[in-house]
Amino acid sequence: MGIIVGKETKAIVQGITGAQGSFHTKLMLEYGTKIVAGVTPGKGGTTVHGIPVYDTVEEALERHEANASIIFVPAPFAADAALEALENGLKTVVIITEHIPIKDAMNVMAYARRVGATVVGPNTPGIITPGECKLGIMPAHIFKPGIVGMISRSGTLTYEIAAGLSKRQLGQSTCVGLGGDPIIGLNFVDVLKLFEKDAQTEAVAIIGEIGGNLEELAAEYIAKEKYPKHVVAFVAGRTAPPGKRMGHAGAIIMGKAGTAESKIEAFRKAGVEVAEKPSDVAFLLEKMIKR
Amino acid sequence: MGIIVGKETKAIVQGITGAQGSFHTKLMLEYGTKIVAGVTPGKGGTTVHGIPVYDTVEEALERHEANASIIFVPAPFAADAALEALENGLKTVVIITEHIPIKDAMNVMAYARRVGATVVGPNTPGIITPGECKLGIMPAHIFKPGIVGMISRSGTLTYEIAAGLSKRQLGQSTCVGLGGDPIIGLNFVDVLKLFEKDAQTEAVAIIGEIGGNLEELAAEYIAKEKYPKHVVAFVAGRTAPPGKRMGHAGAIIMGKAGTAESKIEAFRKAGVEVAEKPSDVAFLLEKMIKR
Amino acid sequence: MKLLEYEAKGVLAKYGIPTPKGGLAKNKAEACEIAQTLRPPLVVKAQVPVAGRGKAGGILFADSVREAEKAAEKLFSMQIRGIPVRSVWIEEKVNAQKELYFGMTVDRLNKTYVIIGSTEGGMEIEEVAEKTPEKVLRFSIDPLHGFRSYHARQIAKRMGYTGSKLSMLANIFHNLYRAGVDYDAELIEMNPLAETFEGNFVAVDARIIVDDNALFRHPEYKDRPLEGEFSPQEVEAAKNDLAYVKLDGEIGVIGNGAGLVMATLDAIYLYGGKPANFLDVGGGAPSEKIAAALRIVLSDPNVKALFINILGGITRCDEVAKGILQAKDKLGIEKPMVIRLVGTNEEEGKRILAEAGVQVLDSMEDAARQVVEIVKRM
Amino acid sequence: MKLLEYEAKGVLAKYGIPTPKGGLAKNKAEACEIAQTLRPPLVVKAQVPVAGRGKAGGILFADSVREAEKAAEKLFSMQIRGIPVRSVWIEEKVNAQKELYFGMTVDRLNKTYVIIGSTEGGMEIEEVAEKTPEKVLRFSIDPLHGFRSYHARQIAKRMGYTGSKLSMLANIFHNLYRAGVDYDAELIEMNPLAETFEGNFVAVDARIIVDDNALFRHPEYKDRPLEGEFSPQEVEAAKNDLAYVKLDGEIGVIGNGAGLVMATLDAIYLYGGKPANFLDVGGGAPSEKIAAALRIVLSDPNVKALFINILGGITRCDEVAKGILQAKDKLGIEKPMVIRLVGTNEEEGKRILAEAGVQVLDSMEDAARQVVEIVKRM
Repeated sequence: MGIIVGKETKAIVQGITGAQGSFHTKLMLEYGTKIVAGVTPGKGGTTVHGIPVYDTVEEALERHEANASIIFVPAPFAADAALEALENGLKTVVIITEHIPIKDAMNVMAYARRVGATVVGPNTPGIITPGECKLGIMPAHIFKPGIVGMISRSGTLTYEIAAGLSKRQLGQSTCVGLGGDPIIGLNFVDVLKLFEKDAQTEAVAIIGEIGGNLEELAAEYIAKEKYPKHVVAFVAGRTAPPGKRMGHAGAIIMGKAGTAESKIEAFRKAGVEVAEKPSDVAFLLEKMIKR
Repeated sequence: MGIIVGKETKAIVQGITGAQGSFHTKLMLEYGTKIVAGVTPGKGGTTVHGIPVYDTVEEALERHEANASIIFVPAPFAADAALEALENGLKTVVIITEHIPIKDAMNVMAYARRVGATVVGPNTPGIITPGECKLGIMPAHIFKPGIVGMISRSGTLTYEIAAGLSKRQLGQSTCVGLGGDPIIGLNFVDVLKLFEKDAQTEAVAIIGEIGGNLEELAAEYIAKEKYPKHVVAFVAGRTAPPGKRMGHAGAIIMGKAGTAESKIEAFRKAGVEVAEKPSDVAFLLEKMIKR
Repeated sequence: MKLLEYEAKGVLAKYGIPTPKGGLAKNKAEACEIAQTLRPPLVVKAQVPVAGRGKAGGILFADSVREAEKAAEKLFSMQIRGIPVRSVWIEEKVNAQKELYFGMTVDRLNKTYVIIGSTEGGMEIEEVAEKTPEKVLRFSIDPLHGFRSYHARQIAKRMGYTGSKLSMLANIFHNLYRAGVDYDAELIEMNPLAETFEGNFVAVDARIIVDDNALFRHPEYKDRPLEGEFSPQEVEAAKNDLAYVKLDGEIGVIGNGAGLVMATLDAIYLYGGKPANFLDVGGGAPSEKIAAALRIVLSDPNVKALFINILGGITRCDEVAKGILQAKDKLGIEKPMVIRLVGTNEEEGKRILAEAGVQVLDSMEDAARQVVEIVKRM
Repeated sequence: MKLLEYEAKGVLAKYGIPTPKGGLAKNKAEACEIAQTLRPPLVVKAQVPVAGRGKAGGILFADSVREAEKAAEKLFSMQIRGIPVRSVWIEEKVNAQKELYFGMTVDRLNKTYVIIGSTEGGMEIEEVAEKTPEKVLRFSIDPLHGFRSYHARQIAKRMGYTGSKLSMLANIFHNLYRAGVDYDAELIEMNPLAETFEGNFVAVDARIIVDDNALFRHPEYKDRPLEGEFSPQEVEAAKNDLAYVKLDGEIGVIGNGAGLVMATLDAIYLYGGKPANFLDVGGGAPSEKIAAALRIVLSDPNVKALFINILGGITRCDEVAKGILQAKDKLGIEKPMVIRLVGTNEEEGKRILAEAGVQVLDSMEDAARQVVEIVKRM
């Protein structure tokens, strides 16, 4: 079954006529994702890979049934696009766009909370339930249907680890890219809760990185709730010097909070095995599951 | 019993140290209103007529139990004071202040709606349940406990008509001053609904004036709901020329909507008797009740 | 406070909304100078704060600089609805293939701003709303969420636009909203907003009414001279913080509370009289303010008799009585006065007036009847 | 983007927050001129975008104009944490009876702005928070409701103030919030905010970090020269839209995706090596960008060997291969390169590199081990 997206997902693509939006619409369609409409202001009436384009979400939803949106709109306008999706009742919104101002992202999250919707991202590769639905930009061939739920703050590193899981025939139930920004919608705990209830998911891989304290909170949750599924964590940036930004706006370390050590220690305290290298994640999970 | 305010009302006074706030706190206390605290930023630690003054509503409510606020804060700061009361959980807020900018008033009303609170005013003489509680600036001696619920958009005219009701021994259950501004909290229909459920109220006097369409909507409600109590209406401004402001910012006529004729016609259509002169209100109600 | 057309257009331009190229002239020479910088055909428009200026002859067309100069001259010699023309706005005429309406005002019932749009612009939007309500779009703005750019696009879409025109129009809509909020507008509108043959949009006429109560946030308008729209009495009343409206009868009216004063006017009509004005002294007026009110009302030569109707709540009857006597002493009032005085400190007030030989009544209706009769007998 | 102290104080002053009287000097002569307009004692502060400037000797005190001149001279000859001092800010010293902290930053977990206040200002707020958490107040701001003036008063109250000081302080708090929101601040703080013996409040030091992603809303900072805080490689990388961070090892690292590159650095350490840099080419980099990345990394003289780690998703391996060859041709790279290349168009990429005689590995961990061994053998 997987979580958040699946066979029942019917999505619109906001920013469908841009280079990224158009390219990934094609790939998502090829993967079997149900894309019902696109939205680009000023481009209503055209089509992209056979998908009709509208000027507003309102109009798209008058003509098509949808329950999700994926956003490729440029950063200055992306937050507004997300609000448009939320206000028009879409309950799952995946924001691919990076470089969205923090203030704008905070507004989106506050509004999502108010209407009870799920936001994934921004600055995320998206979310994939292999074999069912891909709402994102990840290279699909890496992912195989399987039993490991993945939650990650980084893109390529996820592919690295997902490839390892696929190679060992563990596969993935759903892989959720939380996004690399300081302000993101879903966090580790939110997704852990969803995987807890998902029958397909037998184990969870957490791929964290320096900055913030979402990993620490995940560890705390796992310990407190005696999380009933296998969990392995990997934390990138253990050798990153403090005070330096490592690409992701989110990956900035302030004082001791948010260092890799702090996160790794938190996971170990919670009884979560921590992989030293990316390839160890699949290795450790395989051992646990076979045991 | 009356509505909105009564023996159970425990109020704070925001702007208690100002000339108006202090003066009317005294009169309210003399009337028997339970005033538990005052708030004026920067004046915390002082007292006004024996009532302790605090810098913030938060602090006042840490020390005292209250469920209502009456606001005498100057116009530029009054909306913020109302938000402070609402955010701190007070469910009845009476705004005496006049000249509050429309935009600020709209924000207050939107926030009140969000938290499910009742706002009376702004630019209102307030609300009185004779013999129980006066949260306002009306001359108390005019009002007597009785059976007529009064709803009015104007101050002195209300006193004029209330005096008539008191003289004829009808008295008032509660008298609600809606306020003379374009944007007000409670309107006629809201209060009609409350009077409908109030056992003490046997009849309702509606005192309207030109501008807006709140009277028309009241008439519509009365007709649609077959309102079960006697109602008499009076509408001020039937001879006011269109396009001229008559003192109340609210009393501006645009086109045909909002004229006295439109309102009077609406009441008549709804089967509501309309008084020609202020003194007729008590006269007509007495006739109805005796019948 | 109503902004004049040129001021409103200045605000719109500041928010990036296209307006016709033009300039303001305060005399014939300036008009000629400005016209020379523009490309005919031109429009010359009287800058007066009244609606229906066009029908009253306040908008003239000119095919040349010479004609524009003449048009300006003509306007400068005119009064429009009683208001002398002190300045004209000269601008390049816009050829519209379509005229839209777009504005924002206050929705009292919803307690929000409401956007109003129509593809039938150019005339009074009230008429359009009455005759073809389906052609008027309304959109309520949640004060806690605002009017977002996608709301603007939704409206442009519903008005039948698509493609780049949709984007242009939505931008203009969104900017008008921003201007309206920033300027605390009770009303802000473009009518018509012209769609040109070249496919652009231009605000050909604009109106902004700024919320008087928000003027403390707009100090730029604080010392704006009150344009001709107000009578000398109204200007004087504003200075004394009194609400005064000039009417065309002969009974001067003073009362406390807008509702009560309106009811007083109604009562005068009911008994066959005609009020000369509306004057509300407000709540708790001291004697000086009462005296000022009498001075203002009596300065209207049409006033034959005076009706003072006070129901003292916050207002104290003794202060009212003192104010009346002050005015009587200073102005040497000879016109008949009917006074109704009840409420707070009523006894004291009545005593003061009785000592000065002034009579007082208890019922406003009796008083109204009496003052009407006095005037009829004159 | 970090604003310098004088810029941050300029922002605060614009929002009505009191700051000490002072001026900016770019050389000794200017310093003398400014000092003459001020009343000693004075403070002379190096304008460098680093924290802990005081401890590093970047803040000097002067009792006279002459001393201020000397202090400025001394600072101009200094480097603070490797950054040369190009300007100094000279201001009147504030005598504080108490030093407060007040700031606003982003609460990632709550997804809101958070206000932080403390009566223990003057030092690093992190230390206060660690040692005496009860002395640090936090207040989360609902983005849909904002930080209202009464919230500011609540905080001033909780900090123990009352009366007119409460009002003054609340005003400053509210204005700081407004400045932070308007300037898209990731962090805005006054530390210390001094309470003077006269009972006033003055922001003695101020920091603002503007959200880089919001700079499109702040064109005034668009062409701000990158101050000494960045290495030549970092400046060059920023121009090419590459994320580069200088480190102190000898293995140059290039990869796609911040997480992957960080994991690559970790792997190098794990096998006993030390990376010379972090460089993320981002997603979907064309060959030119790859070539630019090689050029930047190799311009660091400390680099002894290169490790390129690409997992192609949006990024195409053939483009990467072409970029590597372009750089190789142009720069005549002689340093050893270890390349890991898998993913989209992997075959084509490998073929291109194989033809040029460049070897490619499949596992990032094998590759990391190999590059560490190469450097160890050098």
